[in-house]
Amino acid sequence: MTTTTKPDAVTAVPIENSLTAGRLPAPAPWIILGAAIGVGAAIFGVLALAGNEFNWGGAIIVGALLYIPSIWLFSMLVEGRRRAMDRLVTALVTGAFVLAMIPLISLTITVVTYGLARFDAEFFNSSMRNVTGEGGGALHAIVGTLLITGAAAVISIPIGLMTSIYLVEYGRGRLARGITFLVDVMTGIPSIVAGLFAYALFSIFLGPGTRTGIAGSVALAVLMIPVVVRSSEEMLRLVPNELREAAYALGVPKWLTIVKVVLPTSIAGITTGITLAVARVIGETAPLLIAAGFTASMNYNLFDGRMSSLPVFVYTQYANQGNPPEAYLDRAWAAALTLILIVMALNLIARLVARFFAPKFGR
Amino acid sequence: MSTTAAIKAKQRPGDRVFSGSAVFAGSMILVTLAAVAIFLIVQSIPAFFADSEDASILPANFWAYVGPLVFGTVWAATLALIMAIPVSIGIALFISHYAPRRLASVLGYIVDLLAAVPSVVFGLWGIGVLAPAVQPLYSWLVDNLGWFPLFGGPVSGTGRTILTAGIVLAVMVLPIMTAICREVFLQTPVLHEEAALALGATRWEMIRTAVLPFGRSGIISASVLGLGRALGETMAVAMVLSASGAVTFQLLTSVNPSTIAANIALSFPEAYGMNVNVLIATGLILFVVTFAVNAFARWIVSRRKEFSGAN
Amino acid sequence: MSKRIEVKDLNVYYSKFLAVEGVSLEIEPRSVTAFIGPSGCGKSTFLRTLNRMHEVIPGARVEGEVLIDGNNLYDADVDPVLVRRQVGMVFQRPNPFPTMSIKENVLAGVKLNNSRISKSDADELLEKSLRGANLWNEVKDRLDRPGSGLSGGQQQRLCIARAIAVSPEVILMDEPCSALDPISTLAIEDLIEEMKQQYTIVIVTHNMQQASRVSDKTAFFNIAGTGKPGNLIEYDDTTTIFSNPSVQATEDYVSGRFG
Amino acid sequence: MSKRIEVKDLNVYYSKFLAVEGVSLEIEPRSVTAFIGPSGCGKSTFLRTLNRMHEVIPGARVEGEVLIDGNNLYDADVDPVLVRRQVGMVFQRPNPFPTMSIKENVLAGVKLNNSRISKSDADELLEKSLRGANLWNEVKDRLDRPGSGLSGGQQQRLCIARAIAVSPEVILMDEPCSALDPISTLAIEDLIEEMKQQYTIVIVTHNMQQASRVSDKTAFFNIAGTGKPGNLIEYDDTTTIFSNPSVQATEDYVSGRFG
Amino acid sequence: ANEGGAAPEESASTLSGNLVGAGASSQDAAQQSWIAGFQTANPDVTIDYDPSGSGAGRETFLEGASDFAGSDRAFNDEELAAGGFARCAPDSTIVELPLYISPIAVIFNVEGVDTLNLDAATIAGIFAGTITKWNDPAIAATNPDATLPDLAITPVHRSDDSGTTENFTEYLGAAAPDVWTYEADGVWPFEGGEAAQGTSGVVDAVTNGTGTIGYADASRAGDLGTVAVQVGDEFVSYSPEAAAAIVDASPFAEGRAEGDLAIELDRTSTEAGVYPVVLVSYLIACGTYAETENVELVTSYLSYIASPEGQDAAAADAGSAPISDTLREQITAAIDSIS
Ligand SMILES: Nc1ncnc2c1ncn2[C@@H]1O[C@H](COP(=O)(O)OP(=O)(O)OP(=O)(O)O)[C@@H](O)[C@H]1O
Ligand SMILES: Nc1ncnc2c1ncn2[C@@H]1O[C@H](COP(=O)(O)OP(=O)(O)OP(=O)(O)O)[C@@H](O)[C@H]1O
Ligand SMILES: [Mg+2]
Ligand SMILES: [Mg+2]
Ligand SMILES: O=P([O-])([O-])[O-]
Repeated sequence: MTTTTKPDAVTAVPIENSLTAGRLPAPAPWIILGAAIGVGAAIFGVLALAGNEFNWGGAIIVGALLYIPSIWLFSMLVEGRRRAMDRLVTALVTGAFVLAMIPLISLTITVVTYGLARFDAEFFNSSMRNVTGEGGGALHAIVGTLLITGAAAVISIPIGLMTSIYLVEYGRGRLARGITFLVDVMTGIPSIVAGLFAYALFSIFLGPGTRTGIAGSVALAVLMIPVVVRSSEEMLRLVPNELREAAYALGVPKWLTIVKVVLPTSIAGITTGITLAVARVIGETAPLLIAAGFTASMNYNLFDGRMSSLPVFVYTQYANQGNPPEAYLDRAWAAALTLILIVMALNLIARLVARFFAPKFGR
Repeated sequence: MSTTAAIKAKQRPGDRVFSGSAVFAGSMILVTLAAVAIFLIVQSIPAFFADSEDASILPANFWAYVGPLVFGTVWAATLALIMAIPVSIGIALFISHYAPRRLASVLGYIVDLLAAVPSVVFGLWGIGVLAPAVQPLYSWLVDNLGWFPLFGGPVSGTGRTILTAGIVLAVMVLPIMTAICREVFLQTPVLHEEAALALGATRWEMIRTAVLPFGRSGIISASVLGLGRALGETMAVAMVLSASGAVTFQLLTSVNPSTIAANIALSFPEAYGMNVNVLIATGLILFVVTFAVNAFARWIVSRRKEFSGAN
Repeated sequence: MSKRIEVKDLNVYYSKFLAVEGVSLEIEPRSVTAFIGPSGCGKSTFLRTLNRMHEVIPGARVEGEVLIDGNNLYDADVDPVLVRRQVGMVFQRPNPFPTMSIKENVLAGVKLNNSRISKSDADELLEKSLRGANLWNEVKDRLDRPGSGLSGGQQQRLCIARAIAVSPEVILMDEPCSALDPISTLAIEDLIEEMKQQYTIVIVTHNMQQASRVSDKTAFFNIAGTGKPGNLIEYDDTTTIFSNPSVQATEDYVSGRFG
Repeated sequence: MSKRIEVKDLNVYYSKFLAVEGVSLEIEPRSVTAFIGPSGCGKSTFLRTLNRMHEVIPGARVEGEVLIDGNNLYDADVDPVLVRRQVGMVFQRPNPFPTMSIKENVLAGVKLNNSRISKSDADELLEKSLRGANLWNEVKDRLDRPGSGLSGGQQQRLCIARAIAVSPEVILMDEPCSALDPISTLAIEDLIEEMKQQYTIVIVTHNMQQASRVSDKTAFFNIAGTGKPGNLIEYDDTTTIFSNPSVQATEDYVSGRFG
Repeated sequence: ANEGGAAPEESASTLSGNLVGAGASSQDAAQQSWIAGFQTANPDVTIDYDPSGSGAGRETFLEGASDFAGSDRAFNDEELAAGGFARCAPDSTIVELPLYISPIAVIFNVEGVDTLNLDAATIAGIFAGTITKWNDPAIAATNPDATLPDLAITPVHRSDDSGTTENFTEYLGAAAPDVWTYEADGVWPFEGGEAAQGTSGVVDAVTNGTGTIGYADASRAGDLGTVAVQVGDEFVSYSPEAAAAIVDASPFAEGRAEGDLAIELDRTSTEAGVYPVVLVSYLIACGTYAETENVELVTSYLSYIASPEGQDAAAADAGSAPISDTLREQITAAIDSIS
C-alpha cells in the first residue's frame, strides 16, 4: 500500500519495467552444466596425462559438483537472491535424484550381469536336492519365499491396517497413545531378534528345534507390522476431514465411511506402503535362517519341516561355496535377480491397484 | 424413518465389529510386543549379571561389552541418516514437484525398486562394487585431509569401513523414506501451493512454505522408519563392515565399531551357553536404543500438533 | 416427514473455549429458519450441534438439550448416525468425494450405506436430485467424470444434490449459496421453497436478502468480543427481524446496506 | 504502481477442452473491474490467466496475449514468479497455511522477499494488513495460534491480509467475499475502494450489488451451453452494464432480483 | 524336477525317513555333497543340514533338536561333564568323529607374487601388525627371489566367531609363541587389521583389496597367492595329503569315552610333509540314542561319510582332505558302536 514496506525494494534487480528483467536465458543452465563437466574432464585429463586412466565417472561427478555452486553464482549475479536459491535447490534436488540413480544403476548392472549366467529353465524348475557343484535350481527357495512372505503378509496387513485405522479414526486417549508407543518400540526390533523370538516361540509349542516356514512368517510379520502401521497411518491422516464430515452428514456410519471414503481416498499411499513393507521383509535373511532353517529340497508345507527362501538361498550359496565356486556364486546372483523381479512384479501390481482406485483429482 | 424412536440406537453391528477388530488389531501388537519383550527380558537377565567367567565373549561385564556396540550402532545409523534424509527428501521433491508429471510415476517406481533389493545383495554389492570403488577416494581423503579427525588414517586397504557401511545403509533406507515423503508431498493441498505461488513464491519458496511444513510429520515418520531399519539392519552391515568393536569416530580405517545387529549375526552361529544370553541381551539394548530415538521423534512431531496439515 | 426442533440452553465448547452460550430456540416443522450474524459468532458451530456433527471435531462438546420431535439428541443411547440420516447437512465449503464420479457422489448417501437400489431407481433419483440442485443440464453428459473436476459452484450444487438424494427430514445448510452464481442461487432458493412443504430447513447465510427472501424465521447471533462466546440475540419472524427488531444490535446489523 | 492490463484474443484450454474463448479487454490502472456471469462460465479460469496461476493446473494452457504495461506475460522468457509478485491473488476458498500461525500467515509473502525484516517493521505490517482486512480485532490476542483454527470468514480475511501484505500492483480476487458476513464484506469493499487509489483491482463476484457498488467497469461472461467455451459477452462501464446494457443476455442476467 | 519323489526301480535301499543335522558352516559344502550322494542312493531319505555355525550346532544337538551335529571343535571336558544331551539315552556317551579335515590356506593379493615362503613367526608378525610392509626384511629373508613391493600390508581376519580363526590362532600361538601371545580363540583377539564375515568375506576382501593377506579354507584359495609354511626346515604348501598327515601325526585327546575321537593337533610337528594349519571338523552323534527310530539312518549316513566314496566326494566338491585308512578304521569302529 505505501512504499515504505515495499519488500521489492531490497531485491537486487529492478523489476518494475519488465517482466523479463534479469533472467538467465533458457539454455544457460545447460551451458553452465556443459562447462562444468568440461572443467571436470579437463582436471581428469591432466591426471590422465600423469599416467592414470581417464576417469569418466570422476569427471562427471566433479562437473556436477562444480555446476551446483556455478549456477547459484550466475543466477545470484543476474537474477537475484531468490531466483538463485530456487536454481540452487533445483540443482540439488535433481542432483539428489541422479545420486540415488547411481547405486540403483550400479546394483542393477551388477545383479543382471552376474544373475543372467544361471537365469535358465533349470534354475526355475528344479531344487538343489542331490545337487553339488554345477546345475540345480532355486524352485524350492522361490516357493518358500512366496509362501513365507505371503503368510507374513496375510498376518500383518490386516493387523497393521486395522491398527492404523484404529489410531487415526478411533484412537483417542491412553490406549491409542500406548499403541503408538508400542508400534514405535516394534520398529526397533532388530530382524535377527525377531527370528530368535519366532524360533523360541515355536520351540515352546512344537518342541525344541522346530524350524518351519510359518515360524519364518511370524518372524517376518513382527518386522512387517510396524512398517504397515506407520505408513498406513501417515496416509490415512492425509485424508481431509471434510470428506469424513461429508459422509457422516449423509448418515453413513463410521465404519462405512472408513471403508468407502477414507480407504479409497488413501488407497494409493496404503498400497505403496504395503508393498514397501513386503519388500522390506522379503529380502530378510537372518531371521529366516534362524526360524525357517535351510533345506535343499522342495517343501510346500508351511507347517512342517524346514523351508528355504531366496535370501537364505543367496546367503548360503555365497557363504558356503563348494567346488567350483562360480557355480555357487552364479546361483546366488540368479536368485538375487529372481527376488528383485518378484518384488518388481509386486510393485507393479500395487501400482495398478493404486491407479485403479486413486482419487480422480480434476482440480 | 418417520417413527420418533428411530434415532434411538439400535446397536450398530458394523461399527462394533469394525472398531472391535481395530482394537483387537491394536491389542495384537500389544500381545506380540509383550511376548517379544518377555522373551528378550527372560533371556537377558542372566546376561546382565554375567562376567567373563560365565560367558566367554564378555571382556569384563556385560556393559563393557555392549557399550562399544551401542556406539557403533548409533554412529552407523547416524551416518546413514545424515546421507539419506536430505537425499530422500530431494528425490521425493524431484518426483513430486520437479519431474514432468508423466515421468514422475515411472521415476517413483524406479526408486521403489531399490526396496526390492534384499539385504544380502546389498552386502554382496557393498563388498564387490562399492568398497573397491570408494577406496581410492578414501585414500585421497586420508592423504589430503587426514588432519580432519574423521578422516584420520591409516586408510583401509579394502574400503570396507564404517562410512561404506553407512552408505550401504543409506541406500537401503532410501526407498522407504523416499516413498513416504513422496506420498506425503503429493498430498499437499493444491490450495496451499496456490496460495504460496500467488504470493510470488518461486518453486522452492512454495515448497518451503506449503509442502515441507505440511509434510513435516511425514518426513519424521519416514526418518523414524529409516532409522529403525538402519539401526537394526543385520546382514548387509555384517557382510560389508570391517568390524573390530573399537570405539572410534574415524571413518576411513580398518578399525571400525561394530553394530549390535551385525554383532549378533557374527557371533550367534558360534555362541553357546551364556554367550547366547549375552547376545540376546544386546538385542534388548538395541530395542531400547531404537525406542529412545523414536520417542524423541514422536515428541518433536507432537510439539506442534495443532499446526498439522490435516486441518 | 418434517420435524420440530427444540433447543434448550445449549452451550458448545471447543475443549475449554466456550464458543456458543445459552442458546434456546424452537424451530417449527415445515419452516425455513435462517441464522444470521457476523463472522465467527458461532453460527456454523451451533448448526453442527443440530445433527451432532460437532462430535467429529476433537475436543468439541455440548451441554444442554436438542430435542427433535421431543427426543433429546444427546441422550445416552442415541445413535448419531441415525440422527444424521434424518438431519442432513450441506457445508460451507463444497466437499465432493474425490474418488467418486459425479453420479457416485450424488448416490453416495445410498451407496455408502450399502443399500441396494435398482438401476432405474438410481437413475431416477440421480436425475431428480441433480435437477433439484439445478445441475442436471450442466453435467448430464459427464456423469461418470470425477466430481472434483467441476467449478466451485458446480461442486457446491453437487453437494446439495447429494444431501437431498437421501431425503432427510431436516436439512441444515451452512452458507450453501456463498459459492453460487445468482442463477444457481435462485434455483437453490426455489428448491428450499419447494422442500419447505415437506422438510424442516435451517440455513446459515450472510446474505440478508436471501434470509429475508427464503426464511420464515430468523435467528440473529452475535458475539460480544474476541474470546467471548457467541449468543443468540434475537429469534423471531423474519419480517419482524428485518422490519422491526426488538434489539438494537439486530437493527444495526440488518439495516446495513449489505449484499 | 498500478498497472494497465490488456488482453488480446485469449483462449484457455484444459487439455483439449476449450474453457474460455476469444477474450479481449483492457483494464485501466487504478480501477476496479468486476467479472460477473453464471457459474462455470470461466471467470475463475480467465482470472487465473492474468497472473499465470492457471499453469499450476496440469494440462491448462493459454493462447493469446496478456499485456501488463505493454509486456506480454506469455513471452518466452517471462518469469511467472515475477508476474505473480506483481499480480497478487485471493482465492474463492480460503487457504491459510495450516502449519503457520496467524502472524506467520500474514507475513508469509513478505518473509520470502526479505527474511530479515525487523521485528518492529513486521509487527507494523502485520497490524496494518490485518486491520486492512478487518480482522485485527478478532485475532490480535491470538496471533500465534494456527491460522486454520479460524472460522471460514476469518480465514478468508486472513488470506486477504496475506495478499495485501506483499503490496502487489494488481490484485485479483476470486469471489473474496463469498464466505464473509456483511460487516466484513463492507470492510473489504472499503478496502477495495481505498486500494483503488494505487492499485489495479480485478474482482470476480456473484453479487450484483457488490459489483455495482465497488467496480468501475464490469465484464459479463456467459456460456452458450455445457461443453461450450465461456465468452466475454459485454465489457463496459459498470453503470452502463447495470442500467443500459447493449446485449440482451447481459440485461437478462443483471436484471434478476438476485443477492 | 529333480525331486526324488518315487524311488528309481534299481534302488535296493529300504531306508527312509528324515534326518536333521546342524552346525559348522565349514562343512556345509561337504555336507551338501554327502547328502546328495546318500539321498541318491536312498531316495526315500531326506537329510537337512543347517549350516548355522558350530556353536549353534552344538547347542541344537544338546537340546535335542537335531540328530547329529557338525562342529569345528569337539565338546570340551566341562561340557561333557555337564551332559544333558536330550536326544541321547541317559548316561550315554557321545561319538565325535573327525570326518572333515581341511587345510587352511594363508592367502594374499600382491601383484606379481604367487607364493611366499614364510615361517610361523613372520606370519604371526604380519597378522599381529608388527610387520607392516610387504618388503619387510623378515619376508624378504625367506623369499630371496620374489619382487616385493613397498606396499602396506592389510591383514584380513574373520569378523565372526569362527573355527577357522580358532585353528589359525592356535597354530600361531603354538608355532610362534614369542610373537603371538594371544590365546587361541574363535574371536579375533585384538582390534587391528581388516575384518570380514565368513570365509567368503575374507576371500572377497583379500581379492578386492591391495596388499591384503588373510586365511581361509584352502578350497577357496582360487587364484590368490598362497603361503608355504615352514615346518622344520622345509616350506610346505597346503595339500590334502599334507593336511591328512598332520592329523595322523597327532594324538587323540585323553580321558575321553570310547568313540569320542577328539584330536589334539600337534601344530609344532616337524615331520616331513605335514601342513600344520588345518581345521578338523567333527560329526557328533549319540553313543546311544534315546529313541531308536533314526539310529539306522544315522549310522548309515555316517558310514557313507567315512567311506572312501564319501570322502572323495567331499574332496571333489569341498576341497577337503580325505581321511587316512588308519583313521577310517577307528572311525568305523566308533560308528558301529552307535545304538
Ligand atoms: N475447530 C475449532 N477449534 C477451535 N475453535 C474453533 C473451531 N472452529 C471454530 N472455532 C472458533 O469458534 C468460533 C465460532 O466459529 P464458527 O465457525 O461457528 O463461526 P461462524 O459464525 O460460522 O463464522 P463464519 O460466518 O465466518 O463461518 C470462532 O471464534 C472460531 O474461531
Ligand atoms: N481443473 C479443471 N480441469 C478441467 N476442467 C475444468 C477445471 N477447472 C474448471 N474446469 C471447467 O472449466 C469451466 C470454467 O470453470 P471456472 O472454474 O472458470 O468457472 P467459474 O466461472 O469460475 O464458475 P464459479 O462461479 O462456479 O466459480 C467449467 O466448465 C469447469 O467445469
Ligand atoms: Mg461458518
Ligand atoms: Mg470460480
Ligand atoms: O567354519 P567356520 O566356523 O570357520 O565358519
